[in-house]
Amino acid sequence: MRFMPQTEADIAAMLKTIGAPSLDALIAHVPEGLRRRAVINLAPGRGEAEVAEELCALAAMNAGASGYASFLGAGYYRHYVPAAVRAITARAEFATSYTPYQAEASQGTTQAIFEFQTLITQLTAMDVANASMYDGASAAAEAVLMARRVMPKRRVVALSRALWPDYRATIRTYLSALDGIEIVELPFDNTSGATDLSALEAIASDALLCAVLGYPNAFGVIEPLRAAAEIAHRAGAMMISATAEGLSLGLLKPPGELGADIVVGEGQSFGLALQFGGPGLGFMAAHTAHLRQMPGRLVGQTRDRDGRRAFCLTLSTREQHIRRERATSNICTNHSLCALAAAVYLSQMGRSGLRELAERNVELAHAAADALAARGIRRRFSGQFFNEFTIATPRPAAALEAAERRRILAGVALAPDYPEIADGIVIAVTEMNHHAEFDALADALMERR
Amino acid sequence: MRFMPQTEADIAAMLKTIGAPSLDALIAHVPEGLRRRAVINLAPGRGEAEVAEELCALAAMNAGASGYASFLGAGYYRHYVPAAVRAITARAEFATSYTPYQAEASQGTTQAIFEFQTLITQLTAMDVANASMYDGASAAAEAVLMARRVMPKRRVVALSRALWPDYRATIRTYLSALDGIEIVELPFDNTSGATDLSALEAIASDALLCAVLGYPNAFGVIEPLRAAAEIAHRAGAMMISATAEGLSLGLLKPPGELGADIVVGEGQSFGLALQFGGPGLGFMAAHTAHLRQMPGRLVGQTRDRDGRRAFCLTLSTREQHIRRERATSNICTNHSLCALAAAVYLSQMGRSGLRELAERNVELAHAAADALAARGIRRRFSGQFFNEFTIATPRPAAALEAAERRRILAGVALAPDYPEIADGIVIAVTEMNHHAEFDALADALMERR
Amino acid sequence: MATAGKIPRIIPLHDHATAARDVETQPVGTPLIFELSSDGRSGADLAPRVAGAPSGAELLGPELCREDLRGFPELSEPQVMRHFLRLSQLNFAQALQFYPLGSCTMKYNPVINDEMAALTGFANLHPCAPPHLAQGALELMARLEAALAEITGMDAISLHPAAGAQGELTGLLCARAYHRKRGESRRKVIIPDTAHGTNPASCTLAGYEVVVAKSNSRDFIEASEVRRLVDSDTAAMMVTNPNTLGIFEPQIAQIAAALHEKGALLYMDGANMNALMGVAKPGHMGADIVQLNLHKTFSTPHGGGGPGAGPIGVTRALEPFLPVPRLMKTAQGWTLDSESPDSIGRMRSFHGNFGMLVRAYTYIIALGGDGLGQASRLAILGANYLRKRLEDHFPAASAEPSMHECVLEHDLEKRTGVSTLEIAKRLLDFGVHPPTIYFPLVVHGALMIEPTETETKEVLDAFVVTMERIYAEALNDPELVKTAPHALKLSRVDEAEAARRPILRWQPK
Amino acid sequence: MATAGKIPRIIPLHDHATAARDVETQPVGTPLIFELSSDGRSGADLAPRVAGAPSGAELLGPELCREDLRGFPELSEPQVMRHFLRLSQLNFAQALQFYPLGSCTMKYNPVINDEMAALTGFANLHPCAPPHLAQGALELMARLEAALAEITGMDAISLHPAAGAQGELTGLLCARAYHRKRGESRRKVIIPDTAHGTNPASCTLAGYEVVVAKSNSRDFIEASEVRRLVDSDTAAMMVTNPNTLGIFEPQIAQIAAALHEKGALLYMDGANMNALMGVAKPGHMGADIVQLNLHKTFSTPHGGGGPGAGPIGVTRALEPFLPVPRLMKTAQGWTLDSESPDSIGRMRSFHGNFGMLVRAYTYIIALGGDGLGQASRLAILGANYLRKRLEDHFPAASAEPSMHECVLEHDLEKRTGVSTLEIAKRLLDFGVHPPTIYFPLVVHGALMIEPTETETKEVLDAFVVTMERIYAEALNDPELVKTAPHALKLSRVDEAEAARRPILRWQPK
Ligand SMILES: Cc1ncc(COP(=O)(O)O)c(C=O)c1O
Ligand SMILES: Cc1ncc(COP(=O)(O)O)c(C=O)c1O
Repeated sequence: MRFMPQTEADIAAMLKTIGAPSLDALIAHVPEGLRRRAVINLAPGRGEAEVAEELCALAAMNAGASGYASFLGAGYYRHYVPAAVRAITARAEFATSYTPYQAEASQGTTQAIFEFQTLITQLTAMDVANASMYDGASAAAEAVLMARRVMPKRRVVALSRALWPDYRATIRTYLSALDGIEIVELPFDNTSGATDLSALEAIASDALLCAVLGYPNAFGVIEPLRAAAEIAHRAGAMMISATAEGLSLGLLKPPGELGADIVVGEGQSFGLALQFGGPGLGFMAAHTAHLRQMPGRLVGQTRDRDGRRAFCLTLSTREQHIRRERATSNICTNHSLCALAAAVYLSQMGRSGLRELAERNVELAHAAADALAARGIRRRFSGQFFNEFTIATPRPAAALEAAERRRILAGVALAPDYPEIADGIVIAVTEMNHHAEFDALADALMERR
Repeated sequence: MRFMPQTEADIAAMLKTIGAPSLDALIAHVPEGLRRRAVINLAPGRGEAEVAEELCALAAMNAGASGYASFLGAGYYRHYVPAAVRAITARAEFATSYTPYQAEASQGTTQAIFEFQTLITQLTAMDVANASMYDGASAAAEAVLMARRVMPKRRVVALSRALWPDYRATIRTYLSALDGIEIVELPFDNTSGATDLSALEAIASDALLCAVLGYPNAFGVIEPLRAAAEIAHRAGAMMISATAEGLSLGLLKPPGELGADIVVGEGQSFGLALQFGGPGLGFMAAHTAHLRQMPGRLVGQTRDRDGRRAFCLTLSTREQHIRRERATSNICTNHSLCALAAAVYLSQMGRSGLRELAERNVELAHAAADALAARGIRRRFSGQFFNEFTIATPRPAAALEAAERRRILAGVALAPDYPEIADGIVIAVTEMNHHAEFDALADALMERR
Repeated sequence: MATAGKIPRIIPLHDHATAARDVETQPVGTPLIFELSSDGRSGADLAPRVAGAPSGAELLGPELCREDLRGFPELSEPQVMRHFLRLSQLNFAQALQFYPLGSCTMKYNPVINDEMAALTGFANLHPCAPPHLAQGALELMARLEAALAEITGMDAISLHPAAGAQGELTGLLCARAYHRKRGESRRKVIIPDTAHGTNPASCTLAGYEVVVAKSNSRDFIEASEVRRLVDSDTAAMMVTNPNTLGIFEPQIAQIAAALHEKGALLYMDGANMNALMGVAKPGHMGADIVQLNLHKTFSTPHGGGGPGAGPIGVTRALEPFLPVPRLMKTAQGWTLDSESPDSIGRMRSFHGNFGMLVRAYTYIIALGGDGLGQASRLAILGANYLRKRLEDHFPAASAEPSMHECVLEHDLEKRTGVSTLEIAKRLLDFGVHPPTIYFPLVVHGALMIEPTETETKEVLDAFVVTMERIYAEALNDPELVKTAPHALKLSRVDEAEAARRPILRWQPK
Repeated sequence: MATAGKIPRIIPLHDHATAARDVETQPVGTPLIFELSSDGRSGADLAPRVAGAPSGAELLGPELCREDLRGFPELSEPQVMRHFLRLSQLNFAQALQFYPLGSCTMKYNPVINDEMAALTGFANLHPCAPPHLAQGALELMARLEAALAEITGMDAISLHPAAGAQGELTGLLCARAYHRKRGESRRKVIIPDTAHGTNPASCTLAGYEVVVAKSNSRDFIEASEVRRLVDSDTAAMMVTNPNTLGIFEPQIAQIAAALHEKGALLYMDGANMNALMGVAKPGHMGADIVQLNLHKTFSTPHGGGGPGAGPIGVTRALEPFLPVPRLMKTAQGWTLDSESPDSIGRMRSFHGNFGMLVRAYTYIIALGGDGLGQASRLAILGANYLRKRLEDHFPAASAEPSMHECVLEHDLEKRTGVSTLEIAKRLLDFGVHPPTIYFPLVVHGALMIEPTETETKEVLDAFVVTMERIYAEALNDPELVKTAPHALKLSRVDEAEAARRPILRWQPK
């Protein structure tokens, strides 16, 4: 088999050294009852060409991956991924190394992560960021757990209902085993689509641990984060902001400036392909004051014995391999290569490019909304939006089907997750969409009206 | 522009250092009449996403590249290219380095070429091989020129008519400027499809410089190389063999064993994609006795000052940059990265794999020929073949069109190049073809009979 | 180095004038991307705004928009490429170096895996694409689930978790839900003293109290110890098998029985599954839950710390609790079902780290059932070979037979004051990534060596020679070893300093 | 190196036991792939033969089949990958290092170029595919021809030649055919003394006798010199412009006129086109033929020595002689036409190095007309900047203004015996690929520096510092420079030895 180099002679020589008569002798101590039944009943191994043929055939069965004008968003966004990102993440030196425990042999990874951490602090206007989390949803859940470590006595977690369903569900699961936590869902304002802050106000007591808002939220609406943070802070609680469209931070006021205490989000927009939803990239940023309660890996700057700048994993006394059951999290393998992709992407887009791209997304999304409005398809919510907005249309499922027949993936219906928004479709527009598509989208959506 | 890093400030500072008021001042000495008209009237520059969009649209206009069962060969063969080949040739260290003039900074390239040279000598059973030529056709032309340098007094070049038309044409062009050369085309035997050696016998005199035969030839037929070499040698002439399907050397008797004096060929089958015909990989091997007359780069083994084995370009006194008008060739840039691809490919296929693959090609091609024969489609020639054979069919153009409608590229018609074979289609079968395709091919070819 | 003694320190030319300027006096490392930045450079050109249309900033207004991203990098594309290419060359990696990092299964990651994951049909597929336009992806997931079920002998697989640790938490939450469903609220999970740190950490996250089981003098867990600890408040026991000493838990079936007798579940940490393929199936051992680390056993790249994927397998009894969404076969083909009333819910967005699933599936069909079985056997062969060949100076910490890895000890600390860490650093000088060190915690100064099945005998032999050499050096010239590495771009990195005064981001001057 | 003086020589662990075994006594380089081989290993698994069917060897019989490929490599896939990955790290390359190799235009090669060439629609297209199934490829070629015609000001372009040198030969054969067609058989081609070696070599191949034109004291060719040499037996003159000193030939128009007056043609070697885009078009200078090196000006990778592509542009009068096939527009779209009665014929198989054409086209539309013009201007800026900054110790060989490269001299050979070669080798220690050296031949000890437009000012500044430093070293410690390099894996490679006793292939022991 092409991946395994041992020849018959090698095996014989090694067995001889060991003093074992056969390969199976090496596992003779495994109970016979287990060994006997252990044969793996799968097809025999295949050459690379045959393997590639099967995979290509499967890939070809995903018609949705190409040939459609797509307005799918809802937490994952179709952006152009520059070739440089692929070229760098494909480097064997980055892809096939382990977590950088041996600093001297890992300066490529550690420095890149240090740069990633810096980029995230710049985007979020926070003090520190970690080396990555699995995705935005689990990062949000870890943020709530972190808040709990900071203020172990508080027990009420306020989740905006306008936070993505996946994020809310993940937070619920992560909190499900914790004693005494109460989750309160903050309703959204049915006109603006933003979280109803009076509901937050109503529960803002010294039991309130934190409030979690999407920024922008699941309807695409840019939440009044500053006002929410003020309410939370008045109650001594923490404000957690979650951003699924990382690109929005290139233009919107950074959560750190608006009072967020923990900023989490999804970095998929920073150079990661859609890949049917994963791997993405969770990011998390916080204030130095809460550093010791942060989950996840952190890379720090130091020196080697000769005074050269160097980077290494640090503050690992927070982590599972040192602190075990008292660790800040169980996370071990994180999404390092995705963080590298983001570092390359953000470096290449750069100071002006990232903002310009963010602006271009706003312009296109607003142009799309205008084009739909011109045809009588109105936005469901009045709140300002970045590159995603919700429309109201009488029969969303039929409308999406009609669009699909015209080779348009028109958006994501809200009804399955928000029965109260039976008429909503969330439409995402990025730099990958063309102005010419907007009229076709309107036509399609009007077909079944 | 993303590839150019100079900021306004950089430009100003650099101009100041130089003492020039503007960029245009640097070219003020270029005659005004030229500068004035030099503006390049092309569309303005575009971002990567837009560029990719145009190229993807062009690529999509090549329907022939996928979705067809293909039997096209005729000098270029569709083989599976393992991922390792792409991964290695994509390495920036290999792809973006120059010809390895500075040995200490080029051991990656020089060692890989040394390995390539060795692999080619092993395949051909020759003493030495060079670092690569442009392609098989130009390598064949250079081989004739080399023979001429070895025996400057001889003037008759015998080209088999069963040598690929491109090779014959290229040789003719390369020789067109040389005084006194006479090209004689050796006819092929209309039954076997092999070169008619009696014609060679007839011109085997002390004027004969060399004979050039395809191995296998343009009809897929395996030429009687040994017999041809014997005739040539008896006349004191050189035997040049040319192989377009490099893979065949994994199974066929190597030309060196059969008496070839110079062995050239096309290495595209060794890990290079089809790419509409280029870049391919010319290879050339010879005997040590003729080393000083070889064209092209050679890498040799040596040592560094501390006795470590090292590799460097050598015997460059043959070459244009030293010998100028008396050089063995004008070749400078060759096909180094393609040679690297071949080295990776051949190393991965390995001793048993390459032979096995060659055998598999024979088996499939013979199975295809049998399947066609069973339906009454007969082979045009009786000579033994490797993975390509010629069929006789009354109206080749119509047959090919009929096949195309069934999404089969059934082969290459011979008539345009061989008016005397009005009924011939050359059909190549590789490991990329499936048994199931053979009946479909027969059906298609029978449709218009 | 040819004349190393004679020449001054040399630092390669960076895109940074200071690097070459003060080479002798100012040792620097590689510049940060921020230090290569220059006002007004850009690595990306965007299509221009539609002429005359308002800008994004104008559309949103100053209230919503941030200041300019001051301090953010400004580089040309070639600079970005060069920077990260250079960084890459500072890494050791499995593809280039022997990397016998115990418990991490640093096997060869086939390049075809990455190509397959990059196919447009996979890479460009949006997670919200209608299922009928994503049948290939769903079919692949279904085939992978079936293959993993066959390999582990478990009844049902969830591909949802993002990594091994998330798999553990997912599994423990399933256990919790299972007990809840039965009206029980058990509070304890038993964990061996040799367990990986993620095990106790996951317990805490899952709301469990950790009870530590002691390995016996032969370094495995006896069923009697489990019987001693387990009671009606025990939700589960987490057992890594082979354990972190590389030893197959011989009493695993009895342990399972002891747990089951008290209504507790056996959670098997499958991070070491590379020892077991075709050798023994967790399902047959009595495991109720097992997590797999696809980035270990199934060859998806570690990526310098992820992304991985940590599917879990469970028995039929636990299937209802698996996270959503679940794959479901309908008349119209595969679909994703989120209506699973007893499910623990979600652990993350969407449907798992699909890109990694493609790679693992590609690997599994490449090896096939026979190849996977052979892989485990050869992994075991390699570990036992190294163990045997190194035994003179680096004896095994345990007398029990080794599976796919071996944990070794040494007497150098006592004899010459050379520590395990220093041995590890010295290995770097020879182009070897060190084994896992100081783990498991129960072995003093442990060297945990997992060669994997994809390394040649020649490499293993060279490693033995190197280890013997370092042993000799430690006796004859301990300073040499203590001050390693010497042959890398950096000397020893001061990790204590990093923790003492954390600098976690670059700051503009 | 931290404590470099103290430690013995260290060689990284190879897949080769000897490497680690005798590290002090037996310095070795990287093992050859053949030395990593072991009987019975394989890096490829093929689909098995159809059961019962005869094997390929049986089908062909022993008469036609070779012996087993003894000595051919036998390695696993991971070994092959590791070997070539390690080799890669021994190279300097433009993507990683400053590479100011004069006359070679080592500019950044955008990674998107390679991705576009790898698109299935291009990479999997067979050259014999029917034209109507290859319209995208043909359209691309047509667009590229048009773009190159616009950039050069030539009437017609052939994308056929595989590299610059083949472009030269193609062009000269066109000239020959042109004269023949007019019933003339001219025998001479004039070439300046500064010409690149391929120019005279191409002349010989094209059957011409070389007549050398002398540059004047200001390092360019005067029209009077051409007038002196040209006669009715002169077929053409080859002029590199800017010439190999980086100087724009100021009398190019007069030279063209002088040639044309005698019925001779002006062949312009366009290898230095990176100086001229949007600055001056060869067509306007009176060039009849020009070759372009796409791997220089148009950013296709050099690949360690190719593949490149060397299209030529010609005037309308020469178009009939261009090689076949020619692109032809028909009612059914693009097709390839081989029926060109006056054509010189073919120089190679098929339709040019298409994969390189895709890259060059990608580059051209990325920069656009404006960007190309700016690229040349910035390339010129960089060369002049370096020239100015280095002038104290490395004065320009010519007083004329520089275009995209500058040729420098130095007095170190006289002052301390340090040669240009040694300076070049010392540069390697600082991570800089040396400039082209000893070329052009007319400049003693030349350093030919072409920074290109894709390098930052910081890099150029650091290069200046490095050159100044080496100058100082050469004065203070000449041995240090003479024995360079010191910081690479190898010390100075003995090239004389290689030529003395050529070992051109590995031989089994
Ligand atoms: C035994 C064991 N369990 C669990 C884990 C955690 O897996 P992951 O890093 O994928 O979260 C590891 C990883 O090192 C491990 O070795
Ligand atoms: C001035 C000049 N002409 C011609 C050539 C030959 O080009 P190629 O190497 O592509 O054959 C070169 C290459 O170095 C050159 O510098």
